[in-house]
Amino acid sequence: MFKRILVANRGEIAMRIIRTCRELGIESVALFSDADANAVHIVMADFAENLPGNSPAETYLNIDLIIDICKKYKVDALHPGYGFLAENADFAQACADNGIVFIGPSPQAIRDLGNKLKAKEIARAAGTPTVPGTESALTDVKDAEAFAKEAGFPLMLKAAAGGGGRGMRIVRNLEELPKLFTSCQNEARGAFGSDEIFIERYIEKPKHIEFQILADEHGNCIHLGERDCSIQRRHQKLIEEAPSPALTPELREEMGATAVALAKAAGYSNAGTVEFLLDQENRYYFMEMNTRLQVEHPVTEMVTFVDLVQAQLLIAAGNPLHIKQEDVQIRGWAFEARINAEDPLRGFVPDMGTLKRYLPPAGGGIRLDSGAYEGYTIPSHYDSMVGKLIAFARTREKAMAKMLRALDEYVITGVRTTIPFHSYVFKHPAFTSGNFHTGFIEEHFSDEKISELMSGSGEGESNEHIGLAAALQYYMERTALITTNEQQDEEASLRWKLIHRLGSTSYLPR
Amino acid sequence: MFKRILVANRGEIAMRIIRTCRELGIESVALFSDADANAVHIVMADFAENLPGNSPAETYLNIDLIIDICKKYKVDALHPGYGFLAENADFAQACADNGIVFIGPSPQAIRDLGNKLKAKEIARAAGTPTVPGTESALTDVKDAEAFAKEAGFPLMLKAAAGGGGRGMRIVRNLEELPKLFTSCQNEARGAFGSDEIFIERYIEKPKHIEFQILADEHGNCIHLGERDCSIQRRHQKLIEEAPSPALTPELREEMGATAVALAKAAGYSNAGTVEFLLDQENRYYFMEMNTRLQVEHPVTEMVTFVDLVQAQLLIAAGNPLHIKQEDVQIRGWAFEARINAEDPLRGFVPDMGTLKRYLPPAGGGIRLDSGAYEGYTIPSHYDSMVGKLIAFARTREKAMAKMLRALDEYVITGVRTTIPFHSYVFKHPAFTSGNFHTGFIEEHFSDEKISELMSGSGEGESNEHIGLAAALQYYMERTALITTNEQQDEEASLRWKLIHRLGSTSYLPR
Amino acid sequence: MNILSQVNEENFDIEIAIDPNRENCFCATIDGREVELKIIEAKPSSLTLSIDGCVRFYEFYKEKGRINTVAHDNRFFKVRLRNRQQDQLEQLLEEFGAGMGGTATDTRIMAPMPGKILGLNVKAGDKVQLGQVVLVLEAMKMENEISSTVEGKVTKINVKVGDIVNNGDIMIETEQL
Amino acid sequence: MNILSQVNEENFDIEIAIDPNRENCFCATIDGREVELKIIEAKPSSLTLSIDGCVRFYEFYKEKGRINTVAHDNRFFKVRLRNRQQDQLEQLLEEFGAGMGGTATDTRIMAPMPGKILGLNVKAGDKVQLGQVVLVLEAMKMENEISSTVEGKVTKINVKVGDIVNNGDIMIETEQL
Repeated sequence: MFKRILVANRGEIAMRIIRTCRELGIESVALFSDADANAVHIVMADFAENLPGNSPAETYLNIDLIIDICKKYKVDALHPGYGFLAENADFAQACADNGIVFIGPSPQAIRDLGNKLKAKEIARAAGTPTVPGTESALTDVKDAEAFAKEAGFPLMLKAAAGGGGRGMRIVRNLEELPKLFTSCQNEARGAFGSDEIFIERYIEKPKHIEFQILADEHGNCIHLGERDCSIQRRHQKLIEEAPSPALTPELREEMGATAVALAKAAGYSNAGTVEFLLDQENRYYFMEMNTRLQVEHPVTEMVTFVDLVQAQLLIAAGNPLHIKQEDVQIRGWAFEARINAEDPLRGFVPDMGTLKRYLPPAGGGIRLDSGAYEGYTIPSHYDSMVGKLIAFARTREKAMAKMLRALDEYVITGVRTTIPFHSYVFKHPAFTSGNFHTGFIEEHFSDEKISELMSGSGEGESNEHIGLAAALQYYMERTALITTNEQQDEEASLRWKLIHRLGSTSYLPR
Repeated sequence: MFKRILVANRGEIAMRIIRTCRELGIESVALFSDADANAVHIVMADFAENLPGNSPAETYLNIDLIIDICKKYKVDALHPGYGFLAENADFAQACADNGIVFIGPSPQAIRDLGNKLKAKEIARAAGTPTVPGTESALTDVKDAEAFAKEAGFPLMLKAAAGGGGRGMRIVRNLEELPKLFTSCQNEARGAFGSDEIFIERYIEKPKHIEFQILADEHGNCIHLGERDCSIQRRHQKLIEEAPSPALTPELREEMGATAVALAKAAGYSNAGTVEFLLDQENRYYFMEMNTRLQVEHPVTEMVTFVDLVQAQLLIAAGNPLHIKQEDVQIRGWAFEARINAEDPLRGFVPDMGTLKRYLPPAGGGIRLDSGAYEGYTIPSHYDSMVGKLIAFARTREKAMAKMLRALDEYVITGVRTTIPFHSYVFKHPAFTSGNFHTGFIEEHFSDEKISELMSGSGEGESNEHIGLAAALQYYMERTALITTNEQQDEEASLRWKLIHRLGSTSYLPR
Repeated sequence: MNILSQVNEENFDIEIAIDPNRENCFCATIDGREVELKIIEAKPSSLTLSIDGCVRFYEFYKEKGRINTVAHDNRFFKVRLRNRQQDQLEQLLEEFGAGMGGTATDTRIMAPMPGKILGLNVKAGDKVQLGQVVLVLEAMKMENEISSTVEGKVTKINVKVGDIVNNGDIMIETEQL
Repeated sequence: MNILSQVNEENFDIEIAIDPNRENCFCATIDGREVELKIIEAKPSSLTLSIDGCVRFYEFYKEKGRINTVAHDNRFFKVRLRNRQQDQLEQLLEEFGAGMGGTATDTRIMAPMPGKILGLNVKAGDKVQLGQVVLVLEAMKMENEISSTVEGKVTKINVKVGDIVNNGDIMIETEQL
């Protein structure tokens, strides 16, 4: 097994990885940008090295610097987490070239599966159903039109190198095709550096179902069941669950076997995720394969008892899989709610700031993967996630009740978060029924509706208490019952920082 | 099911109970003494009522006041938690007399099992092995001597109404018997208001093994396996685990069946714990039955997936048991470490104070039942427990690694805690082997040893870093690099409190 | 004090005063209905209150010296507050422009409860600091030291020793320096 | 500065100075061995430090103005610190009685780094406040405002404009009022 690994990531996922390292007795080296000097993952790791600057390019995407740090600390291996360099084949290659084990699949597998057309080709070869569409990149709108005439509408234009919901256009008729073709091509060129686009049938109201797979370097591959990630806003997953309420045991077995076959066909090793669309008639289509640990991996961990990071480390160190397909059992139900700091009143822009009051939920069946703490300032340079709240129970109903209880318990002030939104969703009949698709949010939540939730509108009883509380504070400030001094609050949260210019050689409150 | 219940307790156990209530949609009413106005359980409950004063007698033991509050809020039932009134038969009776369901066994069962002699009688009648001893209370030392001559030494004198390790004397020979007899009788009279004492064989180096049972009001009774609570200091449990490393499946089945038979013989309903001593030859003896939820119940919840508070509520509402014996499966291994605020440098007295920095551990398999938060002041009127740290994994070894990781991660400053002590125990070969008995602490840890652990003595490498950190702070204070102002720290933790005398009608920092 | 409290466009008519008989408690009605109101904990800009036995945490945010948002239960409620009994001048100013509101509000020291003035520590022209004891009020059979809620120069004193004041009466007026 | 740092009876000989070339970094040796030392975050009475790449949190407790305990990793380490180069007077006082130690330590302003005095803002007899700029020191090609580390009356000034000082030199002496 490895003696020391470097974790090329930040925040909660760095903490997640470091925790497993500590449990296995592996030393960890963390990285941190200047803005992340207050982050917990750097104190948790055995060592932590500063990446000067704040922009991702200067820091967590800085391949040369990260390789240098690997050498400085003589690490055996590197875990990329998710995002940043996790699906960068060149980085995986650079690790290999420098004798550092990249904890993930081979550069070739990353490259192949990173291209949507190539991935579809592999899937078709493995016998995995794919969405009907053109099999190679289109350069001329005429080819798209030819396909459209044969397949009918609606259709979807996609950038081959796209991901995360970007580089996609829904086409509803022949007239709008030329314009959308050009704009998709332009976006592909601008955003992904490749104007390869293709067209395929647009699956309406699908569920997003993904299978977690584990493959070792000795040809063994298993799946750990599925996750249902249909609750998304603008292609960003907000709530995930395992298992999916839509799958029968038979369908689970079939889709799981398909995912395993695909991974084997791709020469895949380590942890990966095969994403499918499931249509209203329970037909499934391969969408793409993510060649890394997913944000939502904890729901799988909760229901299978498998520590996925531990499995990744064991596989990367050359061990054969420590569990067999028949050992995998789904032992209950788990949900994950992504708690983001966002302000719905200003178009859901990230609401970065300092967490004034912070009381995380706890108790049986609750797991919170988060780097937040009272007084923590969420840096504005990265994503707006405050934490991943995970609830586990024996049944879907109990897990939902547990999630609602934990959401109620979670107190965050100082920034606005999506907690009220989640509380609403977990009570919504369309959600609790399990009968929802990726259009759930658009169907049930206008931006106005969400901002209403966040401001507590329409909650008669609590309005009364709010009114009274505000009146009491006002009364006390106006009479001599309380001495308010706007400075006091500042003082209470005094944070000291060594100022950078030595010109003023004292500590100053910022 | 109940609509609303009152939780007649405080802190983490009140939170524990309220959490399950929320998950079941039951309203909860919390109580709080003046010193507990900063406690989280009161914000978590739907309602909270102040018990004026701070002493237990004025507050959480104040039967009349608590019954009045039950009536005011029209609660259906009352959960007593552990400690305080949880094993007070008169209180259970008072609840019944006022039409409030007491969530626990009948007053008669509490009374019978609360008396050690009566409990032994029930156990013998049920065929449960008991420690050989006198069957009725002794008034004359001659009767003790007669027993001693027959049974041999060592022996144990016990107060029939005693508990928690009080009212006991180990007798090693005939000469010291008269003196110890009198002192035990005196303590029994003083501490428990009854001078009933008896004598039995003293079991040397036993394990403390207890079985969790659940019994409904329809004659059904099951057990949920055992907990090993052998790690104690001065009869206070410090670490518990489930299952016990000492039990074979056969012994578990036998002891579990014995515990169930005893509960049935006692006419028991609701959750209870049958405590056994297990000697070096794996012979077990009934010790006592606790007629309430135990502090250490979470380890059983972790390995069986059964929510014990939920089971208590269902049973108290008259439902038949929702699980059968064959549904109970032990799915892994769990440990609980009780984190106490204690100062080993001053004889382990509680080290109450304000938690200056507080970062709780988290991540998969970790559960922390605690009412602590950054800025929380531990009141000096109650116990010194900061929290119960629980670690769960599939094997004992992995659960220990998880616990060690979580202990490392847990940061508490402002008060001294037993965290370093736990870190040491979880690495100690005698502990990791599973081969330990209730004398583990006395055998391996002198008070000096523990205080050494807490002050970090003997840890060469970290001493160097400490020395450097202190030197840097000193250097910065002595030169003009930092301006220290002893007031600033005070200001940073400014807490405002409405002063009680209206004579000064402004808020003052305390 | 009679306060109009507006929460997300909904209006509540609130009457509030110190409860002389119970520690940390207030006599309050909301739209005429009596409410049990007690302070559990007060910190700068936040309160933990028991309202009809329901203990919850409220955090207050201000803009231009006025409370305009209450954070509660992870939601942010827009609020607007007016003192209906006494603040006619203020309301006039408010209607003429929000910009002046902030300035106008923080210059007067009002009585927190009914009582009799026992002593006056300042006179017109004096500078007062936030928290400085400005007068002594006998109320609820006790002598209460009243601290300044404002910082500035005293422009007018509306009371003299021996006067009886009511809850919310303006006792001292100041101007900002 | 050369500091003798005693942790749980173990002695460490530490040499420490600002690193002029790297932000928030220090040149430090411990028993002659070089150590990478950087401040990640500083708060009143606590530091988050990177020592040889190991980032950890340290909290300092004082008695009579002297650091006597470091809280780290849930342990409480007893420490004792002495400035070996400069503090001979202090050590003498210390040996005569701990009671005087606290008073004696906090009355002198020492140079944080080698440099040249560019300006003096106080003279003997002046009162100085904590944090007040008392002199300007040219070091590392910059003008550095030196703030007072003490509160009291200036009794003696050991430097004049143009003087070269070394790390740890006593520049100004004061007495408590």
